[in-house]
Amino acid sequence: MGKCNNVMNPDLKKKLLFNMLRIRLVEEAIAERYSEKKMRCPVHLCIGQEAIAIGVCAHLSTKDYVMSAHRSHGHYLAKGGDLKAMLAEIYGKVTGCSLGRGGSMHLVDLDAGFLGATPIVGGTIPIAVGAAFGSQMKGESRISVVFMGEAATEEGVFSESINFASLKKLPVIFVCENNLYSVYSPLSVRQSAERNNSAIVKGYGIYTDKGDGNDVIEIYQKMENAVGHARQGLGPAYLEFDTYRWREHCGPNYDNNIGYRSEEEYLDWRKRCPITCFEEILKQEKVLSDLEVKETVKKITAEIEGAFNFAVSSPFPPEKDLYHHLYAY
Amino acid sequence: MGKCNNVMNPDLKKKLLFNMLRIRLVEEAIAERYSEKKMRCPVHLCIGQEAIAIGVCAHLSTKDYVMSAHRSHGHYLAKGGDLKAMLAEIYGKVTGCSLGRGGSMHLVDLDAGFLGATPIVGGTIPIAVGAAFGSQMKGESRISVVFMGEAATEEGVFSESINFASLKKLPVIFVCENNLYSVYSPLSVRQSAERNNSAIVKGYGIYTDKGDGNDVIEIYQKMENAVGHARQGLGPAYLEFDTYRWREHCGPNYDNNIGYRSEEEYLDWRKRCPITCFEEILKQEKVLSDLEVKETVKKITAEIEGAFNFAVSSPFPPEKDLYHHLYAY
Amino acid sequence: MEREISYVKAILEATAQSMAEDASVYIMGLGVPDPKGIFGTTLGLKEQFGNQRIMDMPVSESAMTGVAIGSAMVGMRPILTHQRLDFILVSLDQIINNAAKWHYMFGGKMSVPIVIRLIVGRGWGQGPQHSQSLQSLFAHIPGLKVVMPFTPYDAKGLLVSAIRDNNPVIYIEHRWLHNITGIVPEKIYTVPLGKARVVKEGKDITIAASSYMVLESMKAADYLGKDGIFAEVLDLRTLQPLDRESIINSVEKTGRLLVVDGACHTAGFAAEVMATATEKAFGHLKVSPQRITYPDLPTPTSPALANVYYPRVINIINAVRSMFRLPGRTEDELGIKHDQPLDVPDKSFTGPF
Amino acid sequence: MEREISYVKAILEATAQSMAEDASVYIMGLGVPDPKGIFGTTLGLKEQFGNQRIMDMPVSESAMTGVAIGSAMVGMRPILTHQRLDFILVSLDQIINNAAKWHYMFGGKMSVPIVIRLIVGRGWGQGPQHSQSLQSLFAHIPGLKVVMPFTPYDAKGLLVSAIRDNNPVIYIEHRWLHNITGIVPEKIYTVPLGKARVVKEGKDITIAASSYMVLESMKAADYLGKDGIFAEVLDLRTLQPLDRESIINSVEKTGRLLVVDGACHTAGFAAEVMATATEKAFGHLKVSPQRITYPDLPTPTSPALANVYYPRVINIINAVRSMFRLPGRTEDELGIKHDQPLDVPDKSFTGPF
Ligand SMILES: Cc1ncc(C[n+]2csc(CCOP(=O)(O)OP(=O)(O)O)c2C)c(N)n1
Ligand SMILES: Cc1ncc(C[n+]2csc(CCOP(=O)(O)OP(=O)(O)O)c2C)c(N)n1
Ligand SMILES: [Mg+2]
Ligand SMILES: [Mg+2]
Repeated sequence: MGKCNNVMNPDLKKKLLFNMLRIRLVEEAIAERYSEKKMRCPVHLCIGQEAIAIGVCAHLSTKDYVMSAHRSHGHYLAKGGDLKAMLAEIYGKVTGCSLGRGGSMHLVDLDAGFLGATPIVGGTIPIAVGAAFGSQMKGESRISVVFMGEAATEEGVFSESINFASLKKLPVIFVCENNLYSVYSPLSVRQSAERNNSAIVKGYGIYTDKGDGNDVIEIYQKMENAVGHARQGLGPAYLEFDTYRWREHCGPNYDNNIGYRSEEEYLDWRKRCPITCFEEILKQEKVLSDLEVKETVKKITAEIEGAFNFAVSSPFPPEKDLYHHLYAY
Repeated sequence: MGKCNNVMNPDLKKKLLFNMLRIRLVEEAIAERYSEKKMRCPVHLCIGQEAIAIGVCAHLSTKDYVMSAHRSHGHYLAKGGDLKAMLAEIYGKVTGCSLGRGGSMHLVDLDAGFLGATPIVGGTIPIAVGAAFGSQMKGESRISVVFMGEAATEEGVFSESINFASLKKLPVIFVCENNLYSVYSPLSVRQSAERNNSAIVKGYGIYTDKGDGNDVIEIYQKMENAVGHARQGLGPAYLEFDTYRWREHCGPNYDNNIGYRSEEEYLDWRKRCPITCFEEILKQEKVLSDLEVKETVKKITAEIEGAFNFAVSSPFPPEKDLYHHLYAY
Repeated sequence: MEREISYVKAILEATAQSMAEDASVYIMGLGVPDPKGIFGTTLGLKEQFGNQRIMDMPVSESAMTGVAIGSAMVGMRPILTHQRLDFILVSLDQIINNAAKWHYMFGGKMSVPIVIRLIVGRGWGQGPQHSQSLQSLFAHIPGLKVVMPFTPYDAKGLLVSAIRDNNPVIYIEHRWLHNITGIVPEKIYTVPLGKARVVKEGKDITIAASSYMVLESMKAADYLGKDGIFAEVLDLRTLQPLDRESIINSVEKTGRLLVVDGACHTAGFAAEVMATATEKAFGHLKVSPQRITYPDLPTPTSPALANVYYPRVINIINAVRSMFRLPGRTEDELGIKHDQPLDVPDKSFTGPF
Repeated sequence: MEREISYVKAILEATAQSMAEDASVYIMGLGVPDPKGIFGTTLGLKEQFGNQRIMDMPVSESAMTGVAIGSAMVGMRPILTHQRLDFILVSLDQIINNAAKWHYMFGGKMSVPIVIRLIVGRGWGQGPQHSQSLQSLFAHIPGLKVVMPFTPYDAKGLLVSAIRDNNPVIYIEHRWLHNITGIVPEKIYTVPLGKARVVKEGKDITIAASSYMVLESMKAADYLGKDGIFAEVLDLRTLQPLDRESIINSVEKTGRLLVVDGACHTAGFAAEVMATATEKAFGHLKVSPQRITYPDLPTPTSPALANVYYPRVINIINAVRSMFRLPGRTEDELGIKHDQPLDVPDKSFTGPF
């Protein structure tokens, strides 16, 4: 775990922990209720990967932009996206953040600066670059961040986006969550062993860094440097963090039994849980008490309960809604 | 110019020179006759860039595959493509290598192992990789080479192709001719100053090299290494050579007056003509006599004359040809 | 002889038998060798044919399409799969500019025998980017062949034909057909590309449809029959080359045409079928040809909206009835029941994908 | 008031005036600020508006489309240009999956006001990858608007409307219209998207066309008039949203419809126009609607083949004549002369691009 964490403000540390915990509890609540068949859309849970969303978004204000892809719940929440609107969206309700048209794979919260997430791999990368570009043209001082899985770096549009971001020295930060798999496909069938994303991206003249995606402090610190770089006008950054998705690619279950990865590998990563490990440290540092954790869990659980109630009790969009918003006026 | 050229067989050197000269004379003949308006299709001449085609193809047999893009005359000829069929194609004749359907931008000569050239930037790169892949699956020992302009490295499909070639250790060699411009757009509006293609490609785990694209010996030697690497089954290579297009992007004229580049820059590069410089060296080395050059020019000129006569006197495709070959049977 | 298997198994069998008979056939796509095996359509192939011929790939659809093309040019016969049709959009340049044109633009010197399998998503909130039906786009590109099998029998026979064909073939499956079953011979056989099939004979109206919409049309035809309207249901099977003759023959017989196309309205393939019929069989038309399509909207995710978005049996019935100047009926009146939610095809489908 | 300028100048003026009135408008594309300035349509803009707003870009059409979308989402109004329509194919994912759907799939929270200018190539051996006309593809995608101006007046007015519109607009120019001239007011003005226009009134038949094909249709109408057939020529102008009312009105008046679409046959936009007319005006149709399109083939390069590939005035005339059961005529009989080769629009066009 990050070495410099001793010098960090304890309140900040707790905030990071609790924010991770909140994402975890939301995702687990979704997993638990998914079998009720009321959330009728694909969901890609981020359990195990919470640290990256939190460590990165800790440096952003609502003014800054974030975009994401299919596995976006954590990013949306970390950026301050409205939980109720997210759950309502997953339930297909008119109170959802996209009025029910998008489901889990299409989250948005403009008030929070979360510009949107969509599930075509790589699809939002150039759009985030465009948001940074538009923002730069308008003379604003926002940062844009785009989260992506490591498979997205295999799409050509990733390289194209990196090149343009570098050319225009855009304040955009590419955050890659390398969880070793694309659906059930390991890295070995997609990239040669010699491939090195940092070297590639550096070749475009871009600031890069990488680290342990389960260590929120390390992520926080690396993002701090990247954000500093971007806010100074020095251009984009690419951050890659290793991590692991605990549950199945899409859906609420575990799937270590089906053969594409081993139970051992999973357990190994589970031991490195970004939340419990960090909790341990904070307790050892005497920054955190059991009671605080308990109370926070209670508070978050209540919030989640309320948000589910909101989602479940919200109405579905009326039929005529179907025809609205094809065009903007 | 390449330092090791003293150890090279003089006949080989002369062959390289004369083959470059042949391309030059063909291109000049096209330029000269273009204003007759009988060659009714866009032509992208490679005058100034002949050394790369020749230095690279010198290592290939007809069994090996070559593909190219819009500026392909030199590659086609260097690979042994039929001159008559190329000119007839440019004239839109049924005796053309593509029966007149393709014109200058769609050359092919299967007997020579020239698998095709098409003008969508980057379009043939993955196809050449696929030819190498198919060949590898069939257990053959061919090399595939794809020529591209430096702008093609900006297309996402380039990065995707590099990744897959590296993953499968394919015997494919990417040859990039960096002539500083894409149409009238300089590198500065397309790539950041820090961009370094060699570093990028190396990041994918691929053998790379770069050099002077106007020095046929240097190209020959670098290609020798790359081919050796690929033939040994060590995987793909990426070679980038700096060079310069003398005439306008598309068409027969000079265009240094229109403002996108300077006459000085052009003259500077012209001084480094791949053909005259090499001819000088060979003469200094006493490997080559004026008479030989004269006679070769005469021979080539006669060949070109004959090929033009063939093209001009060939019939156009008959109307009903239009409907042939939509589908293969 | 009368073996019944699922559409999924039919595809699997066609693939396995084609690979057994021709060593140049290989299949690649994201997840092809994974434990789910493209909804089961590639399960077990890896064990039978090895990793080389049953291969996963990087998430680089554009280059991988080019790779398929290049390998086809030198003698291989790749099958490329996409778990959703929507993912093909990143690779359309390779398909339209290269695969479709290669044979023609090089004067017939080379051919590109590739099959691209696309699965149209529907239901369980697949939403705007996971349930597009873009058959019309492909059908508009000269050089491509486009097939949309409806029965397991055709799924197998058309896939074998597609693999043996020397041209790029876009093979479109509908996710909601995967679990239907039908009689499928065990031996390898072909169904010719470019031939429609009358799946139900009738004299009063022609309902021309493809893929999943044939199923809906057949159900509608059953109900219509009870009211004395005998619809002929024509399964187009191949959109390009289109079997115009069968359309014309049927319309000449029935004098009426309803096209049911699972795709958006404007410039959809339904228009082509209507135009073909009016162009060639105008004198036989008793009433104006009509079409049932999706609205001109992206697919919404919420079941509440998706259920309105997708036309269903009752819409087909009422479109036909209005062509006979009969008043519309309700599902209740006709006794049409939905024993499961409208956003799933059958009980076996429980999401999430 | 009666100033005549070229189509190119009309586009340039629309761009300049839109940029002057709205600081969020910018234009990017390969070669936009170069000495040729996209066939002259962007010449001088750099000097007026600077490099930031008049920008070149990497040869990365896919990402740059995404960049345009992203910048539009945060308040800019980009115009993206492609010197050939064919180049857009590498970026269709961004257009279809993102630009077209963004507003709808996020419940109207954001909009994507971008204009994508596409130039359809023709002549001087542009060949299979440099002269495609794929308007039908775009028109089939809900959320896109598609315009194909024919006159310089419309070129300006529709471009201004497209730039001001809050949706992605595909603006398709035909290379052979660039040099035509017409009356164009100096002030900024709009022509509404979604409205067709009767460019020539007539009572006997409706010829519906778009872009360059309107010019050919008008010439044909002139010849037809000499033989007493008075054709109404309808310029569709916008394909999506399609002005169905104008089509129906005209067909109700004339009772006959010929659609002339500069694109391949199957699943082309002509079918949509025919389907619309038969659906809604069947009772008024005296004969079967017909269409003139390109054949279902890639564009060949050789002028000898391209000249057969592209339909011309005589084909339109004879298609109309056959709808009146009149025998075909030859170009000679009608005195149709070609004072320059068929593969160029006029003397100013000398290749190579
Ligand atoms: C263009 C495209 N191709 C394929 C898919 C199918 N798909 C959905 S998620 C996914 C995995 C992506 O892996 P990664 O980017 O590493 O993200 P992770 O799921 O591991 O978080 C794939 C291939 C898609 N959505 N879009
Ligand atoms: C996808 C695509 N975009 C744009 C073009 C237009 N175009 C034709 S040639 C060319 C320049 C390419 O430059 P480069 O690859 O460096 O080759 P060079 O012409 O310098 O030899 C461009 C942009 C195209 N043919 N294809
Ligand atoms: Mg991953
Ligand atoms: Mg170049």
